[in-house]
Order: sequence, then structure tokens, then C-alpha cells
Amino acid sequence: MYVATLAGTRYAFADLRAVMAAATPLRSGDVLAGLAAASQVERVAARYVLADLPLKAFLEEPVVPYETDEVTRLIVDGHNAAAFAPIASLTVGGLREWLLGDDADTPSLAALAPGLTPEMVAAVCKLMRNQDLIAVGRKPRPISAFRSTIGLERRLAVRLQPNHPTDDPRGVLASILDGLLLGCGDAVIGINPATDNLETARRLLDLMDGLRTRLEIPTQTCVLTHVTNSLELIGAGAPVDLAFQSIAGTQDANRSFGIDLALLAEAHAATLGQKRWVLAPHVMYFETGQGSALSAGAHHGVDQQTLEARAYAVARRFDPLLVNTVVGFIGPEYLYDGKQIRRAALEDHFCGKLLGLPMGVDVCHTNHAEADQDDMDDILTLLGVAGVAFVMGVPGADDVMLNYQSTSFHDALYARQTLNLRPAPEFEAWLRRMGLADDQGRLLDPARSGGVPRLLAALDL
Amino acid sequence: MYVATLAGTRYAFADLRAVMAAATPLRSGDVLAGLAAASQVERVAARYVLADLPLKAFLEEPVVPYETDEVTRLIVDGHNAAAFAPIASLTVGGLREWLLGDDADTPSLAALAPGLTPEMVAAVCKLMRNQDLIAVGRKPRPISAFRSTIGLERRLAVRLQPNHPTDDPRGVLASILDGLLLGCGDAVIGINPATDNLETARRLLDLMDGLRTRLEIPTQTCVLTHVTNSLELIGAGAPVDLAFQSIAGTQDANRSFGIDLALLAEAHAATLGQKRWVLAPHVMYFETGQGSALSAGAHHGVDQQTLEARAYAVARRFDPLLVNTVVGFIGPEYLYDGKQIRRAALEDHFCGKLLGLPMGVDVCHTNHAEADQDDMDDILTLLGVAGVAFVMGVPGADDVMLNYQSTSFHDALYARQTLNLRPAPEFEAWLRRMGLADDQGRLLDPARSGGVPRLLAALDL
Amino acid sequence: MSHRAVPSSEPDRQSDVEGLLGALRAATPARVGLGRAGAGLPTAAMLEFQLAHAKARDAVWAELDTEALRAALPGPSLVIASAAPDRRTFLLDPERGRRLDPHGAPLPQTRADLAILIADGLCAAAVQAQAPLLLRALLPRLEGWRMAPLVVARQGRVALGDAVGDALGARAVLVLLGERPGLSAADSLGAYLTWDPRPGRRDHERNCVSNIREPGGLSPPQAAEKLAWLLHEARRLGFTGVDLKDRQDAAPLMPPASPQIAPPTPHGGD
Amino acid sequence: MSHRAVPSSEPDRQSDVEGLLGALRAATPARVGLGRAGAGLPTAAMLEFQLAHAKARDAVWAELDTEALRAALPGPSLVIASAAPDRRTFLLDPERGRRLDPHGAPLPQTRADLAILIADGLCAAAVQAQAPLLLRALLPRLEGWRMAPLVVARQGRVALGDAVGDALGARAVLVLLGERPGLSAADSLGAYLTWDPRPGRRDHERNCVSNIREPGGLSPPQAAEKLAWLLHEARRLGFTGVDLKDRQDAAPLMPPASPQIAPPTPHGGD
Ligand code: B12
Ligand code: B12
Repeated sequence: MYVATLAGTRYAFADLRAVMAAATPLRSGDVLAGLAAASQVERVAARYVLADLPLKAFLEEPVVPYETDEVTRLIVDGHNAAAFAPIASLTVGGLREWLLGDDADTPSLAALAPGLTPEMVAAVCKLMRNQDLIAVGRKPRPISAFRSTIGLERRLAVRLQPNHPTDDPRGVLASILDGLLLGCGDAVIGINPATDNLETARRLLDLMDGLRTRLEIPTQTCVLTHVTNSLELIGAGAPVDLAFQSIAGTQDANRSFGIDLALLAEAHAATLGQKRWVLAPHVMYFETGQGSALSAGAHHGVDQQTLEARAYAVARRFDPLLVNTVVGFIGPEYLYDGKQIRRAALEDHFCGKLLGLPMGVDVCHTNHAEADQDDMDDILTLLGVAGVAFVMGVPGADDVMLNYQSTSFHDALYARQTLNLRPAPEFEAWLRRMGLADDQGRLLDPARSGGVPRLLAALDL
Repeated sequence: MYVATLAGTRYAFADLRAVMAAATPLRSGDVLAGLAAASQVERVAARYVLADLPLKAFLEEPVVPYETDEVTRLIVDGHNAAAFAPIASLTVGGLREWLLGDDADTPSLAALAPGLTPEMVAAVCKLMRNQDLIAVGRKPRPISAFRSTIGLERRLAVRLQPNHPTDDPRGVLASILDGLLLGCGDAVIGINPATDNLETARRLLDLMDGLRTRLEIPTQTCVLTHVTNSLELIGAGAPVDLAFQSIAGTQDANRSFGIDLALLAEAHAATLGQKRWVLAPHVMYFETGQGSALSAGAHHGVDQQTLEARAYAVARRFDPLLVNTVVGFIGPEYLYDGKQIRRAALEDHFCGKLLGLPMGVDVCHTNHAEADQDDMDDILTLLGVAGVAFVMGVPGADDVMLNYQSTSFHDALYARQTLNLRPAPEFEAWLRRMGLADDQGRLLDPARSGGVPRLLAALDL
Repeated sequence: MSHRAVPSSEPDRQSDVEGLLGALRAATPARVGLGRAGAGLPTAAMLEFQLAHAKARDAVWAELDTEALRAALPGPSLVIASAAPDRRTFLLDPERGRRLDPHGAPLPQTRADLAILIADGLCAAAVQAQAPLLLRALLPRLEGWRMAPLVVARQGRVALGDAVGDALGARAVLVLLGERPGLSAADSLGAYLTWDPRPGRRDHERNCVSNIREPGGLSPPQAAEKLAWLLHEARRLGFTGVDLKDRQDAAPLMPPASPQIAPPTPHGGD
Repeated sequence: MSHRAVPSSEPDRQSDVEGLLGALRAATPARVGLGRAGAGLPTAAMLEFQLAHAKARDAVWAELDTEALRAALPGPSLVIASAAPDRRTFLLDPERGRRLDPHGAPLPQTRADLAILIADGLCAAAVQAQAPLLLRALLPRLEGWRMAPLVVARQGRVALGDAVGDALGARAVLVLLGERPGLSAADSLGAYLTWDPRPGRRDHERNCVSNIREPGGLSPPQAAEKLAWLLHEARRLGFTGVDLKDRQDAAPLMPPASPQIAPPTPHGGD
């Protein structure tokens, strides 16, 4: 039982889960789950409780039972006490102040990451204002690499997302070329296949691998199909750079995705076995997003932001190249409007970065949410300031297969130009070689610069 | 009559005012005035009309009658046809593209400003996404100066706002010192007096001037009292650096503020006559904010964003040092929530900058609006990216006299650190001299650096 | 735009490039080749997007015309409702769209092989347009299957099929419902297949065929073919879900590194 | 915070500084001297702010207890309502708060010198707390003024006084109402004085005395003094507004450049 008394009124919270949930900024998913604070004053009361809570409490009281949840076991058993030692005496409120202070810099945060559990990070996140999430979120710089390097300072990479409603290769190719001409694709060229068909996935992999090798693009490609499909495809000798999987923060939620840690480990090993990387063996691509556990009825009374942070514990176990929170993807039942999506985007980025992950954000919304492109512009800009590792690039921001709006190639260009961010270094050099960008990394008008003819020539088009 | 047909449905707008109002992103003030589009599709239809409208139309059809409104006369008679010439053949949609393009750079936009009317700027603003408002808003760099220089690139100045509910000099002084220690006050040290009492205003002016001269702070001070009071104070020999006034976009709205252009001209001349400036004769400080005309029942069927832009025409007539849109100040009846305040902040900054003004924004909200500090953090960050000239600094963001929340000294520090922005150059040098900042302009811990003792010593405290 | 501010690029090269890319562009509804104004979208492209967004939002809120739908269906049907009384509740509390209206009449026991639930989901227009076409193509391929009466539901989610299939006593349930509307496809149908339906089934225990629409997506006949394949496989294996892999296609692998000569996918493109 | 992460500064200097600034800080309710964590607020200060914000928001929505208020007033009163039926309408459509409830009983003609309207404005608690105190101090100073009955209004704005004064046939109207609640002052009263009130009056035709509260603001007796001065001036001049300047105070000018020895303002501070 946790209690705070504010101005004479007593606020009691049954357990740590209740404190965490009540301390969270208002969002529809927690209301739906019956976990949200009943009033704003109660929310602040929960934050008072949280602020005074020693970080150690999270090691003692897991929010999901150790016995029945393998994600909890991963978190508890994997906790690095030595890394935790420097902050072991702090409260959550104290950790907030330490993170904001000058002692918390890129190297010290990298050293700290293994000592932080997702719950600690989620807790301190709830005490952070948006400006804190930005100020602290930009300090850690987890770096990963495959054929390009992700997460470097003053860089912003882009996943090129050339989805097509029937997986038509020509249609996919059109989108890929469009993205390349606009300087996108350095994080990954990654297709969500419309169908679950294995042959189709194979064809798309071959298409992308052919294009990549022929144009010598320093990037990686991926078909975002279920991890069991990727295993089959690897078995069949398809060119699988990265294994993709959606993951969540509880064992049950992962089961509803048809996965568990053992399966992920198997996929990880199989993809490593491909030895297709050039720079470093980061072969996993994970996607997450607040609300997926509740959506699967597998949230165990834990608020969605905390569960999201737990998904990152799953991710970091497998040294991913990319972790992408698809933040407004599901709909208004979890994040109601632009404000809630924006907050969640900053939270997820912050938590992932603190936990040591190369964090990207799919800045997006659906047509049943109360959000629009102005919201997306704002979120993208804020994340750019916060040092997000990568974002999505979808032609014209309109995903014609997944039916939602993400960021476009243009948006990425806006963010790079406005915030003075550059593509991944290997990719930037390639853009220059292809005549698509000048020596300052500025994108050229491809029609004028000869970039398009060069690109098409290389493709025999 | 303006018409657009979208997917078979015909949308008609009675006049230019109606097109402008319907094209505006949703906001409560336009709904209140009965001017907002009835549906989002109708809103987009109005934007189609606007996009194809030649800019010249705004010279031919004033939104408020020329005969009865001196602000319209100021706009029409003051229009510079030569400056307008380069864009004279464009539509509003074409102007948008031109502004986004590379030809629109800092010098060309400075040259263009006198050729733009507020209505043109308001119209193109309505076609701009938030990212456009940021990308274009950061290009113009109108610069003004008095004892410090406002509006330079990579600088962010702060108005130090040390208000007190009874104008107690010790209380005001406490807030001023707090702000100086946190590096604020380079735009102006400006007090809103609680009362309208002339003696009190005089005392506050003397207090600030004494402090400024004793500490040799390269800044200017102001009591934000009615312009008629400032005239009396000047007459009585009080140290009036700047004349302040709230202004609006129609003659009637200004009348409800107790002013007209002649009165402003009188105040301008009288304040210039003081010859108190060191760098340049910019002696006016204006405040504005969407909704004030409607609030005074003086909006003439024009939407609030267009009227706000018209207020800038009033401002630029008098070469102001500072123009500050107090964007969420009045309440939810004009800007309902964080989203509407954010949009308005970006709009006002964009319009003011394009019209050639040194634009600051009071990023703020009241307790009856649906907004919180997270919204303020986001707006501040976005405006910082957009190159806002100055923001407010209120102790702890809580104005204890005006009863609203603005940005704090801390917020300004956050923005400067995160976005790598520095104070006004003269003030930055002073901070260094006082031991409050180091050579890189980084604020020092004043207790450790000796800055506080030095400050207090200079004050004989 | 009648007056463009941005000068267009040199006409010769430009037209070359346009020609080369044109063919590819025709192969996708995606918003490719939009040009740019600075880093931003040209005004026309931006307005098109905004219009599409306004319409897609309206599509979410449109109500299902159950009588028109039933009239178009190739067979008799029952109408039911979920536990979500209205659209707003449906959107904010998905769980209610997964349960039967507690006040509704009970469904008949059928011991059928297959029940088919047709629900509005997130887009009534999609169901209205695609479901009859799909069923006309599908039912003939299910010769020998004992079919429950078609069920039409308002405010229904995928998992409502579990309750419906269970109540009807069917061995499998196929749910056809409107996918959330996108900007370019505000009429796209999703089909979800669940073996042995009963409340509590998880999504990994289903199979899905998505993006069913004509034109621009998987055409209803193509979708019917795929669904028939999955249904027969499910009956053979006795389960659906991640372990039932879609291997419907036996076409040869595409030669790698030759993207330009990629054949159309088995189910077409356009 | 029980465990602070940020080491505090060297104790000796720190205490010096604290001592020096302490006196100044005591003179203002403003949030000065908060310290910092990086560029951010320390956690405790941030939470205090959030709590104050939550409470101020609640204060906006609190309803006026008209009976309790009337019982505390120094005189008989009438209760009326504006044309805003509820708080939400009042907040989103201020014009309604400026008009009389069209269904209300008509107000009596009085030919009084002064009518006083007491309305909730944006903060019912402020009116409840300060208005009785203010009136007790003010009325004795208005000897010889013919007073209309006090009027208490729900959902009232400043300009409602124009309609009330006009209906009562009063030569002037004084409106006392709750200023919008701030974080540190959620009980602050505003007083607005209008000569010759009638619908259509503009704000530049009024005078205002603000921030009336005890403690922390202008105390009700001080405010009463100022209002009495303004009222007498208004009667003498025959108008209110920007041309009626507040010169109530005849204290000598403060010597410039000596901020530390500034005397308290005439109306006090604390
Ligand atoms: C929203 C969505 C999700 C959400 C679902 C949560 C939710 N509450 O809606 C999340 C993000 C959790 C999700 C996850 C996955 N999804 Co999904 N999803 C969609 C999407 C974009 C919209 C679905 C929709 O509108 N449904 C209609 C509404 C009314 O249904 P609902 O009852 O509200 O929601 C249910 C369905 O959406 C269903 N569902 C969602 N995805 C999937 C995937 C499969 C294989 C199944 C059986 C069911 C299913 O789960 C929801 C809860 O019961 C579609 C794309 C499209 N154009 O339809 C892809 C889509 C259906 N998903 C797809 C895939 C591959 C997945 C994953 C397997 C990805 C992965 N590798 O892990 C996972 C796991 C799904 C699972 N087994 O639980 C594919 C299916 C391909 C295929 N033909 O099999 C699609 C078509 C997109 C794609 N091509 O990549 N998804
Ligand atoms: C909101 C506000 C405004 C808004 C009013 C619009 C609106 N719809 O609310 C705007 C931004 C337009 C405004 C403008 C000005 N204001 Co003002 N305003 C306030 C504020 C912050 C809150 C008022 C409040 O809560 N009212 C209660 C609600 C319920 O009333 P309402 O009917 O909804 O709104 C009316 C009043 O607010 C009134 N009003 C607002 N300001 C003023 C100023 C004067 C002198 C008068 C007579 C009336 C008045 O106008 C509104 C519409 O009728 C107060 C500070 C405070 N602590 O109260 C300062 C305050 C009242 N304003 C002040 C001043 C000086 C001004 C200006 C004269 C500034 C200038 N130099 O131009 C202008 C002009 C006012 C005018 N003559 O029209 C001073 C008054 C000092 C004094 N004792 O005379 C105050 C106390 C703040 C300050 N110390 O600077 N203001």
C-alpha cells in the first residue's frame, strides 16, 4: 500500500502497479483498462509517491510475476548490479534530477543502461515533463550497424517503407526509387508484405537484394513478416538481412503475437548465421507500440507505458539494429489524440534510449484517431530535437497497404534540413556518389543533377 | 462568390473573408464567431479556393472596409508595389511554394516584407502545415536593437517578467534577480503593473532603471501600462525606455483598448524624444494575441488569425523593438487547447516574421484552457526551432499577478541548451563579466561561480 | 495551381525521367513522384492529402446499412449487434465490439462446418462494397461445406467471430470486415479465419487475408481463391494461425537481382 | 525528495547567498529561487507546480454558492443569472455571460447612484472569500451615495454589469468578480467600475482594480480605499475609463537607483 497526503486528502494506491498507472499522464488506453488516475490531483499524488520511491523497490516488487512471466525473468535475471551501483541509493525523483544534470552524459548513460530495468525507466519517465524527455532523451547515443551505422550524433536515418496492397514488385520498386531519390533508406528498406504468403516474401526479398547489390547501396533490407516466416525463408536460402518481429512487454502478449523468447533466440541465431552484415552483427528489427498488450488482453493490470518499456527489455536481449515504436498505429482506444501520441512518442524514445537501444519512432496516426499532419509535424520535429535515431519514410506519408499515415520522404528531408541532421555516413557517401546529394550532404534536384538517369541506368531501366 | 467543387460537391463562399475563415484550421474563436468551416471537407475546399487565388485579389478586396477602418488604410496606403513586384503574378498556393523554396532566403524575404500585406501572409499561412510554418518561419531574421540586439540567428532572448500582485518593489526585485541569475532579461525587463496607478508605475520604472544602471546591464526596461500612462510618465520625466501597448487588427478593437494610430504615433514620437537607446531607435513594445478583436466585438466577420496578422501591420508602422504574441493568454473561447495554442503560436510567429517584425511569443496558457506544461514545452521547442526572437521568463512559469502560466527562466535555459541558442550578444558578454556564464556562454552555478555575491555586492545588498 | 512559383526543371531531361518513372508509378497507388517545394510538398499534393484525410475520417464514422447489405448477399442472413451500442463506444472500447449484444436474440445452433460473419469493423463502406462480391466468388468454392446462415453485425470487431462461431456451433468462422480506412483505400476488406472459434481465441490462432478491394487491392475473386485454399488447409490440419503458412502459390522463384523484369504477383496488382 | 542526487553547492557560500536572497524572496509569492537540475526544475518544485495546476483547474469549474454568499453580504441582495446556462457554455461563449438570462425576472428601476454586481466570473471561490470583506470596507466610504440593492449573479462576466446597471437605472455600476485562478492565487477578486452603464460599453470606458485578496494581494480594505477614490473621481468627472487616471497616491517618488531601500507600496505588499 502506497500513500500520499496532499492538502489534507489521502491518496492510497494498492501496489506499485497502481502507483505507476496513476502517475501516468492521461491516455485512453489506461482509462480503457481501468487503471488511470480518477483525477488530475490523484495523478499528481501518485507522482509524489513515485518521486520518493527508492529505485531498489523495482528490484523487489516486479509488476508482473516472476514465476509466470518470462519477460520479468529476463529483466530480473539480466539486471546488472554493478552498473546499477552508482544510482542504487537514489529515489525515482532523485534519478530524474541526476539524469537532467551534467553528470549524466553520453558515456555515463551508456555505462548505466544495463543497470536500469524497464520499470525504473518507465517510472522516471512518468516524472518527466516533455522538455525533460527531450533534454535527457538526446543524451544517450546507442549505436548499431549492419551495412550502415545507426544512431550517430547529428544523423537521422530513415526506414524506406515501400508497401503495396498486393505486393506488386513494380509498385514496390516505384516507391523504393522515389525514396532513394529523396535520400531515404539508410536505416533499412523494409516492406510489410500484404499477404502472409511465403513465396511473395521471397520475391520481395530477392527484389530488394537485387536492387541493393546492383546499386551498391550501403543499407539493409527486410520483409516484415512473422519471425516464423523469416526462419523458413532463411532455411530456403532467401537473402534475409534482418529478422523482423513485433514484440510486447509480457509473455502472454508475445504469445498472442505467436512468439516467445526461445523463438526469438532461434531467429536471432539463424539470422546471425547468415553472416550478411558488413559493419557489425546487429541482425534484428523489432517493432513495438503502446497498447498492444492490452489489445491482446495480456496487460496484467500494468499501464501501457510501463509495458512498452518492458518490450524494450525483450529487444535489447537480441542486440537489434533497429527498434521502432509505431506510436499511433493502433488507434484512439490506446492513444486518443495528437497530444497523447506526442507524449507517447517522447516517452518511448526516452525509455528505449536509456535502456540502450537504437530507437526509431514511426510518427503516425490512423484515421480514427483525433490527429492530423500538423500533429505529425510537431512530433517529428520534437523527436528530431530529442535525437531520434531513425523515422519512417512512406511515399507522401500515406501507407496504401497498412492504411495509416506515417512520415514521408519529404518529412524526413524537412527534419534533416531544419535540424541540420544528416543521413547515415555510409549512405550519405553513396548519395554523393550517385549525384543525388552535394558535398554538404544537401539533396540535389535529381532531375537536374543527373541522379535519376544514373540510378535508372544502373537498373537497366 | 468563391466556389470549389470537390468530388461532386459544390462549396461556395460569399466573399474573401468567408474563404479565409473557412480555410483556417479549427479553433474555438472562429466557431464562436460563427465563421468556422462546417466540416473538414469544407475547410479543405476553402483551401483549394485560396490556393488558386492570385495575391493581387487581396489588394482589391480588403477584408475590413477602407473607408471606416484606419488599419485597412494603413495597410493599403502603405503597400510597397515595388517590393511586391517579384511575386505579383503568384497565387497564394504559388507563394507557399516560393516561400518553401531556396530562392526565399533571409535577404530576399527582408526585401519582400514591405510588399506583403497581412492578409496575404495570413492567407498563405492557412495553406501551411506546421512543418512549413517552421521551415519558412526560421528564414526571415528581422533585427531590432535598443541596448541589446534582438533577432540574430542562433540567439534566443528573454523578456524577464517579474510581476507582483501588489507591485511590491522588493518582490519585484527578487524576481528580477532570480531571472538575471538564470541568464534572462536580454529582451527587456518588463513589469505588468498590478494597478493603473501612475505613481506606482513611476516607482517601478525608477527601480528598474536604477538596477540596470548600477549593474550596467545592456538591456531595456518597461512598465507595461497603457500608452496614455506612458505619455504622462514621459511628461513627468520618468525613465521610459520603451512605450508599451496592446494592439489589435481593427480600428474598433484598438478603440476598445483606448488607442488609435494617432495616439500610438504620439507615444512613438515622445519615446523617441527620450533618446535613451544606445544601438538603434527601436522604442516600442507591442503585445497582441488572437481573439482580442472578437473579444471586443470588433472583428467585422474576419477570422481571428487574419486579424492578428493585421495587428502586425499596426506594429510595423512604429519600428518596434519587440512584438510579442501572448498566444494562449485570454482563454479557451479563442484557443481551446494545446493543439490550437500551438498552431496559433506557429502562425503568429510566421506571419510576424514575414511582415518584418522581431517576433517573440509568450508561450502560455490559462487554467480554464485544456493545456498543460507538456504543451508549453512542445510549443517552446518548436518555436525555438522556428527561430523565435524572444520568449518570456516568469519565475517558475507562474505569473502571480496575471494568473496564467508562461515560460520560466528554466524553460528558456532548456531551450537555449537544447537548441544551442545564445542570449543577445551584449547581454551574453555581460553574463560573462558578472561571472554568471562561462566563455562558451554556458550558465554557471551562480553560488559556486561567485556570480551571486558579485551581483549582490553591486547592489549594496 | 494555375500559377506555379517554382520553375520546372530543364524540360528535356525532365521528360526523359518522367517517361522512365511513369511506368513504375502506374503500378502503385502510393503517392510517389510528388515533386517538392523546398523540402515540402507542392501545394496541390498537400491539399489532395488533406482532402483524402477529411474523407477517410468521415468513412470511419459512417454507419452500416444492414438492409442494403443483406439484399446484396448471396444467401439468407441474420442481423446481430455487438455489445458496443454506438460508434464512439465501439472506437474507444474495442472489447465491446468483440462481445455479443447481451440483449440480442440467441443464435441458432447449427453444427455447421463454417460460419461467416460480416461486420462493419472500421469501415462500413468497405463491407458494403466488397463483401457481396467476395462471397459470390467464395461460396461456389466451398462445395461440400455445411454452411451456417450468414450473420451480419453492427459495431463488430474480428473477435466477435469467436462468439458468433461458438454460438452457432460452427467448426470454423470466417469474419469479413472493414479494415480501417486509409487515405487511398477507404473501402478495403479484411478476412480473418479462425478454426474452432470460441471466446478467448488469440490472434495468433487465426489467419488473415487483407487489402481486399477492387480496383487497387486483392480483387474479391483472388481473395476468394486464397481463402478457399486456407479453409481447405485449415480443415486438413485442424487448426489456423501462425502454424498454418500460406503456401498457396507454387510459382517459381523470381530470379534475384532483376527487379525490372519482376512478373506480377500471383494475385495480380493491376 | 528523501534522496537527492544532485550534490548541493559548497555550504559556506551557499548559506551566504541564501541569507542575502531570503529577505527578498519573502516579499513575493512568485516561484523564485527554485534551484535547478540541469536546465530543468528540481522534482519537488515541478510536482508542486503540477499540484497547483490541478487545483487551479478545479477552481475554474467550482460553482458559486449563492446562498452562502448572500448570507455573508452586508445588505440585502437579489440573485440573477446570465444567459449562460452552465459553466461550459460560460467558458466557451463569453458573450452569454455578458447578457441577462432572458427568462429571468425583471430588475427594479432604482435611479440609484451606484449598483453593485457580485458575480462568479472565472473563480467562484474568490468572490465567496473576498467580496463580503471588500463590501464591508467599501460601503461605509460611500456615505451619501444612493445604493441599489446588491445583485448576485451566476455565470457572469464583467460586461454583465452594463445590463444590470442599465436595468436598475443606476448612474454607475461596480462589478466584483472572480479573476481567473492562477497557480498561486486561486482566490483573487477583480473590481470593474463603469460610469453610465448600458449594454455596448467598451472596456476602455471602465476602470479596474485587480488582484484583491488577503493575504498576498491588495487587501480588501486597501482595495475599498482605492475604489472609493475612483468612485468619487468618476462622479466628479462624470466618466470612467482610460481618461480617469489613478492618482490616488501622493507619496513622494522613490529615489532612483536604490532598489534595496524601496519603501513598501502604498497598498502594502506583505
Ligand atoms: C491494427 C493492426 C495490427 C494491430 C492489432 C491490434 C488492434 N487492436 O487492432 C497490431 C499492431 C497489434 C498488429 C500486430 C500484428 N499484425 Co497486424 N495489422 C493491423 C492492420 C494495420 C489493421 C487491421 C484492421 O483494420 N482490422 C480491422 C479491425 C476492425 O479489427 P479489430 O478486431 O479491431 O483488430 C484485430 C485485427 O486487427 C487483428 N489483427 C491485426 N493484425 C493481425 C495479423 C494477423 C496475422 C491476424 C490473424 C490478426 C491480426 O487483431 C486485432 C485484435 O483482435 C492490418 C492492415 C490492414 N490493412 O488491415 C495489419 C495486418 C492485419 N497485420 C499483419 C501482421 C503480419 C501482424 C503481425 C503478425 C506482425 C508480426 N510479424 O508480428 C502482428 C501480430 C498479430 C497477432 N497475431 O496478434 C498483416 C497480416 C498479413 C496476413 N495476411 O497474414 C496485416 C494485413 C498487415 C501486413 N500486411 O503486415 N496488427
Ligand atoms: C484577460 C485579461 C485581458 C484580456 C481581456 C479579454 C478577455 N476576453 O478576457 C485582454 C488581453 C484583451 C486584456 C487587455 C488589456 N488589459 Co487586461 N487583463 C486580463 C486579466 C489577465 C484577467 C481578467 C479576468 O480574469 N477577468 C475576469 C473575467 C471573468 O472577466 P471577463 O468579463 O471575462 O473579461 C473582461 C475583463 O477581463 C476586462 N478587462 C481585461 N483587462 C482589462 C483592463 C482594464 C483596464 C479594464 C477596465 C477591463 C479589462 O475585459 C474583458 C472583456 O470585457 C487581468 C489580470 C487579473 N489578475 O485579473 C488583466 C488586467 C485586468 N488587464 C489590465 C490591462 C492594463 C489591460 C490593458 C489596458 C493593457 C494595455 N496596456 O493595453 C488592455 C486593454 C483592456 C481594455 N481596455 O480593453 C490590467 C488592469 C490594471 C488596472 N488596474 O487598470 C490587469 C489587472 C492586468 C495588469 N495588471 O496588467 N486584458
